Amino acid sequence: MSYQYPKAYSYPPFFTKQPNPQTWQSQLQLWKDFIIDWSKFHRAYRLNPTSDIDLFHNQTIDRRLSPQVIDEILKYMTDNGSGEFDSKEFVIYWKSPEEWAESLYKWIESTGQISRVLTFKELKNAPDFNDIDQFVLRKAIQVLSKRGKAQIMKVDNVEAGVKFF
Amino acid sequence: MSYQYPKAYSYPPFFTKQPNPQTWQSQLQLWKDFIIDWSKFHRAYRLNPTSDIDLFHNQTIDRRLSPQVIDEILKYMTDNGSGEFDSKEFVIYWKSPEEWAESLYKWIESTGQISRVLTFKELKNAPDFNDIDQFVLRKAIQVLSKRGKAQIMKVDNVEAGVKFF
Amino acid sequence: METVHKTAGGRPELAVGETSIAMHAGIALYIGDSKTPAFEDGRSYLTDRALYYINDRAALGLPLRSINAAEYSAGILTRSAKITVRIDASGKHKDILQMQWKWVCPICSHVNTADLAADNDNIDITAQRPCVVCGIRSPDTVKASRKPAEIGSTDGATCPRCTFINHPSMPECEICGEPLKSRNLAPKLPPDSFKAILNDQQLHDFSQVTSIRLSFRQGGDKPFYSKLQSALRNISNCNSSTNLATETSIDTGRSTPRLGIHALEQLSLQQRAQTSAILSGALGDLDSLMQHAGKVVEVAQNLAKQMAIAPEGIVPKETQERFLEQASAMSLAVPSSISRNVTSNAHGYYREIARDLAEFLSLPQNSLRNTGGIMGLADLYASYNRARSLDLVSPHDLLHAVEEFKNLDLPVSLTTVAGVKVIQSEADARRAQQNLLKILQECPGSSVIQLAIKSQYSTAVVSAHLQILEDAARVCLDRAPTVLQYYINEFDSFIISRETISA
Amino acid sequence: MSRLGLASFDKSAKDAKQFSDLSSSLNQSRFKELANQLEVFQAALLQFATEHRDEIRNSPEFRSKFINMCHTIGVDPLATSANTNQGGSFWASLLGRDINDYYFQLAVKVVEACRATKDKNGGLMSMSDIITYLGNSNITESDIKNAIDSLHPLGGFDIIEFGSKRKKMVRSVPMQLSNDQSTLLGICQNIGYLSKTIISDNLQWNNLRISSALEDLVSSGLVWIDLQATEPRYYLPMLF
Repeated sequence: MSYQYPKAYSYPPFFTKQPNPQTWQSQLQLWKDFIIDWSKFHRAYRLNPTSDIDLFHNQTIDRRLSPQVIDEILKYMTDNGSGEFDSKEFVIYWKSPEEWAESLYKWIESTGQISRVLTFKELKNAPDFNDIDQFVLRKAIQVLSKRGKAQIMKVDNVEAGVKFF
Repeated sequence: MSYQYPKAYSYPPFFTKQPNPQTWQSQLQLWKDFIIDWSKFHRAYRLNPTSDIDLFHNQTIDRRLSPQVIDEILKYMTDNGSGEFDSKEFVIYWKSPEEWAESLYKWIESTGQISRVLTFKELKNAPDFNDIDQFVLRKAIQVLSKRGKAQIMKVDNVEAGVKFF
Repeated sequence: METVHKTAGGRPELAVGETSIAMHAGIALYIGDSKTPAFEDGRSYLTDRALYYINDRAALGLPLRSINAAEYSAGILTRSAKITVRIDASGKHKDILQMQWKWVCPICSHVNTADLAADNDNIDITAQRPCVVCGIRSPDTVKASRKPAEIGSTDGATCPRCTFINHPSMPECEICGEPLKSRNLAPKLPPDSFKAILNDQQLHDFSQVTSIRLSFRQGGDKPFYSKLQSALRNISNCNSSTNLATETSIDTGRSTPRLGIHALEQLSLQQRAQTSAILSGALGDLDSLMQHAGKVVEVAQNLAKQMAIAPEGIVPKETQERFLEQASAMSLAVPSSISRNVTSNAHGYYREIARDLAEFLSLPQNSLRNTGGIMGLADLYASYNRARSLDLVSPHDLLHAVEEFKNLDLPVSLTTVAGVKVIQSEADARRAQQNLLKILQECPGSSVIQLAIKSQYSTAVVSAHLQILEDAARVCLDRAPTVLQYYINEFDSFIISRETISA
Repeated sequence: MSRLGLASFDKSAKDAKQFSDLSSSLNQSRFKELANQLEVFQAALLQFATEHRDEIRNSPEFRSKFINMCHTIGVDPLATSANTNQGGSFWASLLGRDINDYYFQLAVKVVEACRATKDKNGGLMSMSDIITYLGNSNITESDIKNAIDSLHPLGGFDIIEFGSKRKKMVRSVPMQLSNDQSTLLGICQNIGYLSKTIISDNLQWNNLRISSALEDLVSSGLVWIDLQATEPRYYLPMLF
């Protein structure tokens, strides 16, 4: 079943930064929702703003977003908590670290693995975690550790696994 | 020692005529003080409102006063006695004609030149009078003559000098 | 021929499932062959079950079953057309003649209907029930007036508890409700018109009447007669068939019990035919109904217009009040100058909504604080009705309710901002302005949209507050090349600092 | 729904004459007769509505015709809420509470639809977009019109038409559309977008007039701009 592009995607002005500040605000929001929707469908965790830009280029109507506008959109998404840069690449939180953390902890509880140490690889057995991006997984664990529900175990200063409480 | 611009000069709204009448009044006053302060520092007696407008243009914050607002400020200064138009140019009274008249008369008295006729050129020997603007000097003399302390002497209808009493 | 109850609207009260077929006005009713003054001018209604004759004095009904025949005689010169109806007076219908009486209470001008059971020999006027609205028993002779003081004080009934001098016929004290020792007022004879009938002994025991004649003074006799004939034919078919209780009303919820499968089929058949006829006819009916209505409403509005300029004296207060009440109940487009003195209970209702609104606004999630102390009436309407979800309030009523805020000294008032009607809470508005100043402190040179995003207020609310702050010289603006930006007003601080330097 | 021309009633010069006619004509009996007529009308309408209650409720076409009919004769069935403590307005009892609620509910939804899309369309939304946004098929344009008319006392919502197709747009933000702006929006509806050449070809306006009208449209958020065509193009907002 192929991805259903939103109507806005075939609306030429969608690819031009609108001068009217209010319109620009709603345009930013539309692009954020589109990017999240697209990456969720394709389970794409990362996006390189300079290379994979076919997302921002609609061949059929021959319109594309300029790099500066792409940056503004990604900055907006960062401020908005729907993604962040991991060095050159932009990680898209089509599912937020908090949500990942919650479903991870639920799985740990349900499988009675509290107070056991699990390697990062083993964590990928949690439902829907199989292709999880390392960066996102780490973010989820940070959320849990902040809540005192998890702790990264180090063996002679190398991360070995995670212990859950 | 370069001129110290007032804080207002780097305050963007300083360059926009404020709709609120009360704010506009204080804005006018600030511009008047600034112009006087600036010309006093540079001993600039004249200002051409159309050409030398870098005074009204702050490059660093890219703001400038519009010509109409400059006119309103100069009109305010005229009403306020801090300057007046001498045909196209605006003469700035960073020292008022009365002040000039007083220091001139004091010098005449101290140098015992009462009841002697002095040429305009000789008057420039008075302290601080060396670069005095002709228009301003004349205004000072008018002040004294009104007080009956000076009189312009004419020889076959050409102004020759000034006699002090 | 029996008398029937009239609805408030002056129409015969129909039995369940009875549908009206025809109605015509300007008809005189002859009892037997003789004219009666009481029935000089009235309206005749024909339904699938009975023939009615109604005017403002009486309401008579004749079941179609008891009609043997109906003859038509055309009008000649001055004599108007007539329909003579032969009645089977075999006594199958032993009725008690019940005359129904309508009287207008002179105190509160409420229209009351009183039943006067008058069986054959004596006329016993059961004690007239007091006026439904104001509780005054109203013998016609007493010229009542609101201010009891006017009538002789000895005459007034002083209340034992609060010594207030009540109107003599008041059952309990108007002020404190203490029951007054009600001097049993002898039941007075009903209004004079009724007496007229008694005098000229015209009053028959209707059950003996064998024929009546309807004289059509304003035409419409032929269609009425043909409908009467077809209605009589239906009744005779029904009599001959299995005496089926056909259920003709659409609202099946109230249908009478049906008899067997055969009945069911015929019923649904008839109903489908009925609904389709009605649906197509409905709009036709609607048009004709509305034409008639249009005229009436027009008259009402012309009168309302004249009343708008009538000096106080011309139209008595009560009648104006009653008219207003009727007009506003029908939400006639009464000129605003009149509807300003909306009747008191309307105010009560609006104050009810106003209190409910105030409660709604006091909830944290609805508080005006979230929207910067200002909310457009349309937005209030949407969110308030969203919360009510049932029994929604009309925009018109919401507006009146909001206008009541000032009477309930609620800290919310109705104002207009930038041409839009809004409600504003002074406290929240000031808080919002402080909030905006704080944001401008942190990021001077913000535009309206930036302020709107940071404060979560709408751009309209932000610009409204900026306008107020600007008028108060708290904020000043910078016309940057592309957009208008705002700053905390620091001019005065510049001036002060300048003086310190030059002093 | 404008009042029946009563607002234009002019109280000024002719009052004197009016008073003399009035006193003679306006007496107690005439008024009483009118009250009777009003009652007959109410009763007839009530009778009619009870007979056609289901049509009024179920068929949108009948419902809006009934309400428009009332408007033409200056009666506003939606003016009062159902449960006024005068025992419910005459109309509520006539039409049944769910009719009132239907229109008031619709008015609520229209307000919400316009608010939700305001940032994208500048507060001007076509009737058809509203119907799509509400996603309920049997809402007709005249239903929306009745709902908006009922919002009249609150101000802020009205219906404007432009373009050769007289497309109805709902305006939910106080804005003054200049003639130039409406003409351009009209053309935009027909052709799909605007550009300087299209305008000058069709309207022969000078450049200054064209650019200032276009700038106004952009600054009030009524059009979106596309800079990647041969020349800048201006599009009507879409229902995203």
